[in-house]
Amino acid sequence: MPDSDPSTNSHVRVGVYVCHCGTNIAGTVDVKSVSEYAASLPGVVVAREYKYMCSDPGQGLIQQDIAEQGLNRIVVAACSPLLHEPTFRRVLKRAGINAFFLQIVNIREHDSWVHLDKGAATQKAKDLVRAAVRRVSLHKPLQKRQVPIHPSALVVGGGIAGIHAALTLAEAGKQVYLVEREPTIGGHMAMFDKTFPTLDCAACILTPKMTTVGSHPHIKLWTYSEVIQVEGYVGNYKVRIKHKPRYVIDDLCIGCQECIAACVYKEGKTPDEFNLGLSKRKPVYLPFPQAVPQKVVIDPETCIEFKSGKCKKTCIEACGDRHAIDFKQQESVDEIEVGTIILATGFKTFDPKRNPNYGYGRYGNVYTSLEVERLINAAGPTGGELVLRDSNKPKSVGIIHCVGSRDSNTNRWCSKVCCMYSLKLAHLVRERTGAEVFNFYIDMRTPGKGYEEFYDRLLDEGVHFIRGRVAEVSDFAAHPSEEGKLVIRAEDTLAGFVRRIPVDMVILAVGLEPQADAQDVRRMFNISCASEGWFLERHPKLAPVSTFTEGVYIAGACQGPKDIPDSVAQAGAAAAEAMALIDARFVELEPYTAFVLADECSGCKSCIPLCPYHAISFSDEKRKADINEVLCKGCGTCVAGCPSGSIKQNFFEDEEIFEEIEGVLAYA
Amino acid sequence: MNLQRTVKFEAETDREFAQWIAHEIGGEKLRECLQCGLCSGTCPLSLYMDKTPRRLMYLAREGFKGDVLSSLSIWLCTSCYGCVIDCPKQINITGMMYSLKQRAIEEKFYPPRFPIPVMARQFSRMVRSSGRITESWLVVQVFARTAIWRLLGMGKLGLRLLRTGRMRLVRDKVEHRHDISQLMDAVQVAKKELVA
Amino acid sequence: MPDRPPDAVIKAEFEPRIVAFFCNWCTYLAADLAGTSRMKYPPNTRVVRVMCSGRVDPQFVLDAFAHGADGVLIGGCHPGDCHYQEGNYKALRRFELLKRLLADLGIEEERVRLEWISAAEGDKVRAVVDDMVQELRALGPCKLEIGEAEDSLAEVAV
Amino acid sequence: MKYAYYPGCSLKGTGRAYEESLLAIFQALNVPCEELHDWNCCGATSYMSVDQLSSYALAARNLALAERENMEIIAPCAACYLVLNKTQHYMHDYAQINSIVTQALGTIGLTCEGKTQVRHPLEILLNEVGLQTLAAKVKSPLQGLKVAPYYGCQLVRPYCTFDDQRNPTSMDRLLSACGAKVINYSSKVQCCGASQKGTVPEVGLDRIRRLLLAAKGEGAEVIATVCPLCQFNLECFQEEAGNSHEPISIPVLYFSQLIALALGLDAKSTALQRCIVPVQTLLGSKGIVHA
Repeated sequence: MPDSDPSTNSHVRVGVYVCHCGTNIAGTVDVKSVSEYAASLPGVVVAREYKYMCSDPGQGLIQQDIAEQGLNRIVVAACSPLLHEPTFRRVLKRAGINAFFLQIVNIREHDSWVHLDKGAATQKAKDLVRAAVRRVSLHKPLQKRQVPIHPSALVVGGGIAGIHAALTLAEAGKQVYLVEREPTIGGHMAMFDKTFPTLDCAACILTPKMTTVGSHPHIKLWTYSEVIQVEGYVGNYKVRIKHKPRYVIDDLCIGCQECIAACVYKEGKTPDEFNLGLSKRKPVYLPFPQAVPQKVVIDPETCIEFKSGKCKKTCIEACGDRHAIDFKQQESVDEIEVGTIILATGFKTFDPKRNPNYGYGRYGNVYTSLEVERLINAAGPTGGELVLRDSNKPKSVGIIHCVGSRDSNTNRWCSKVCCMYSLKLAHLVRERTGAEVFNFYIDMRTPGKGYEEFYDRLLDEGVHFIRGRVAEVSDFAAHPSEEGKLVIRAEDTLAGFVRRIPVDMVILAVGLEPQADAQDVRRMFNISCASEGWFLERHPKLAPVSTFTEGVYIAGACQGPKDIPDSVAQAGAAAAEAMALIDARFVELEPYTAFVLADECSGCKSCIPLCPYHAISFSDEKRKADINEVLCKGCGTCVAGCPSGSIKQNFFEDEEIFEEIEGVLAYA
Repeated sequence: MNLQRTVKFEAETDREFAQWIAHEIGGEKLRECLQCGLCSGTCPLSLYMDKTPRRLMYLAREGFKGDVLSSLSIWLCTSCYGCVIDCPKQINITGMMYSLKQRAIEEKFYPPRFPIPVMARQFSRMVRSSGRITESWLVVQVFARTAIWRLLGMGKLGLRLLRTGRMRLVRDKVEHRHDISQLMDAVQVAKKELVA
Repeated sequence: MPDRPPDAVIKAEFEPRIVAFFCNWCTYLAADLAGTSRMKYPPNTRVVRVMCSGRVDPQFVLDAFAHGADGVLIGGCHPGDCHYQEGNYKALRRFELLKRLLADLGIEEERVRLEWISAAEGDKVRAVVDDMVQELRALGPCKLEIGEAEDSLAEVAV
Repeated sequence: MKYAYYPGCSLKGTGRAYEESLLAIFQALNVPCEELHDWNCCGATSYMSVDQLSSYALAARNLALAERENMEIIAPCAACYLVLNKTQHYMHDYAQINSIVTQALGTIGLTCEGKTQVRHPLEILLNEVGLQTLAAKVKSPLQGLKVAPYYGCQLVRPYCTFDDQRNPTSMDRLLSACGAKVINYSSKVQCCGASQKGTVPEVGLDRIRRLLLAAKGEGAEVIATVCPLCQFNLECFQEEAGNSHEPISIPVLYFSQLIALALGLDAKSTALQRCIVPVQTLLGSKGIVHA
């Protein structure tokens, strides 16, 4: 009986519940007078205020009233519906009335938190409550739609976060597609030498995971590939993936690399991307020895065969009867269906050329931290030797923190990892060269397990720490001792005067930035970015790996600067969320779909082009439009567009919205 | 050896001063200062400053009026704006320096015969009276009031300037000189009205 | 005309009443963000949540004015960012028509705004509301005879 | 459109060479301009320290005079350029300053609504005249002459919109168009010490020494300046700045003098006779002679 439709049963019994949210709401809004006012409104049977409506006792209160007072409509004035609408809908369900007989009034985010004038804030709360009471009485019973979930996942990005997420899902027996745009997985971590604070070598802990990914029965690894289109909705995404031609047939190449040795180029001529241009590679190459997959790539930009077509093709000879090389290879596209998507597209490092004062690009011995990672990496261009451009060992090295971080002229945020990796580099520099190392920092930020201890260790090792943001790196000698050196000028803010420190090498601890194409990616996957350009999580605390698009999760540095432990933890979390979704086997969709009132439809067809999902069809014999509920995503554009007003949208019917508009404006 | 107490009692801070600077040009964003010291590092004159710009900003924010206004650093600022364009918090440090200079002059916070404020004052007097500056006269007036002996050392340069026609002896003036003084007075009036 | 506000809200200076239609995915979130970041703006808006700015029917706007709103604010995702691909473009197209209609009714164009505000732009919500309230205060109350409004409601309905 | 030429005090005194050469090249390149009638001192940096508001009013008077004629101002002196622009910005940004200055100007029958653009000769030459036109008019190119363009601080910071604030190149481009070999060195935007040479000599002198050495270090034969005070500091104290085992002697010219040379203008226009550090022999050795 309570699950009734007011249009047939005028007997609407509304309960209004005003939440204090501690002092968050009650501090600004006079909740008592709001609930008293609500009680006076037509149709309202009971109105209460309570400290925390979302708490168990709060929920119990509503449930009890529904049972005892036969309420059939509920208004909750509390925080944003995006937080607790689901919570309170469950309450209604438990109490045996339709979950959609509920209207949430946002008197926290939209009221108490943004206004200072208590009188006005309280009045606003009353207006909103009044509108909700009027609206809710028109609510119709609705049922969420159940759709099955495709039991597979797509992971975008093959860095440590993507790798970990993919493995976690695959280990649980889920089918995973891992898409990476570079020819190999591994991401930034693969470029590092050691990792802080434990100093275990990055390769030793990463490469095993990489090879497992490459060989896992449940993982379909697509490198040198990019997602080009995403369609569908939670549980049923259709994704198109483009494979760039590597001019080598994956299944045939066994990674023997004889083609590389045989290439007509005896020496590499092209700057090696993986080594950030610190070494040269040939037109046919393997990004780095532990690359996964172990498949070579041919770069058409530099390969003679592509340029002139007149190459001896010694590589093909070398490949012999394996016939793995195919100069004719074309770009190809795969289309897959997945139930859920994890984005782990990572970050890019700040380009220090944007800050000319540090002389990057002008002075040869000014390096970025990432370049130094390659230099000290045993598999790097110098075989792990940290040397200057003239291949001598530096006797003194300056490490400049916060380059492209904490600076409103470039990036306002703290990149979180630079302090720790600068400490790591300081240690390695001393270990490899015995050089004097000067760290220039603004604040030393080492929160994290074992991090502060690592800082202590560096202090103990005799590294200099100078608190001051560096003003300039120059080669101008103001003193004989500065001849031929790079001079770092900064205030030693603890000493209270400016110091000039001559060094042989400068390392710029560059900050982390969103990927250059983050905006395109987020559009493709229909999620949002925070103002800085990082992917936006659904809730900073309660839903850190979810997005506002159901079934799409984020992991790693694409959501914000993160170190390896955090990225891995987040990847695990994202995988768990995805798994929970898949294992539920069904997902419930909001019933906000549109439908046509057949006998009112004039058959003008003007709605049909309005729908981006082709959900509206036209039946020629009935001369009426028809909406496919499964395809309809519930935007309501066709409803507003229908000239005869014969399309309605569940939960957003014109009458309901009119009632709300007139409700907020009417002064009782 | 004479030891001095260095401890600062809260009572010695001047909240009014801190409030004042926070509302002066350049002081608006003072609270955001990270104390990173970039300003001091960029400053070409900080090599000579008793207190670096960074310290001045901090002391001013905390209301150590005496320490700030009696610092010679505020006089060394040549307003080259190097710090302003580099400041990670985009604080108008040069603007703040002007505000401090003005306050220091109002409250006589500088050593006797200290040339810079004298120069500033002579400058403004000359502008008020003639509307324009005649450099040669300005120099003479400043040194006459601060370091007369230095004038002697300058004969040679003076001669050269004369010879190359770069030293004017006649004072340059604007036509409507009363306009200038009237303008200056009007500013003072407007200022008072605003205060009242 | 709607009955006048109770003393509680009658201020020395005229306080405009603004009905705001915010899309669920961008602007509503932005308003939430403004809240979580404790930004402060005048309490003159009343937000009506819709799934997409494309759902905003010109009749809603007219209905608001007819019932005593002094301004109407429509908030949607930036062009190209619509959660439903192109609902905001539809909203824009309708908005142009709407403005002409309002002009005929003698409603100043400052009274109705369409703003693109992404989920990250809490400060833009503040700025827009600040600005609009300023403008409307200067403009004074909206005078629209409910009768003529209903006529034109009928007009757009067919 | 005619420009209002705002000389500022220095260009009538120590900076005469700047005025003479600048007006000459403007004429040669058909940049119409006439001196702003009854202009007054901009207030420079010193007045600011005594009474900021008065200095804005002073500067605003000039803006108002130009506004009355609705002309754009050309301010060659870096300090004037800065102060006039700054006043315009502050009057826009700070209502209080605006009301006080407006009220004060009212008493002498002037108004300043901030309509006047304040521009620098470098920008005019670059954007209005253009490098091609300039290059086309060069008669005796400054071939082989190694010039270090010194911008100083106040031209580019903080209001300059036509050039990079950390690494300006407008003068470089103009002088290379005149055939000079331009030297790029990092201290080109560092402060010359302004009036410090007069007030705290040791400080000022140290600035001057550093800058001169930096330029010489890069092999410069001439330093080109855009500011009368920079020019004065860098040229007039070289003896003091140098020392017995490292004497410094390097001509310091205004960029406009070099351009006048390249355009082959007469001695009156190049105003080389106003140099204290002789430049003739150097030019002779390069085969650069003027009409």
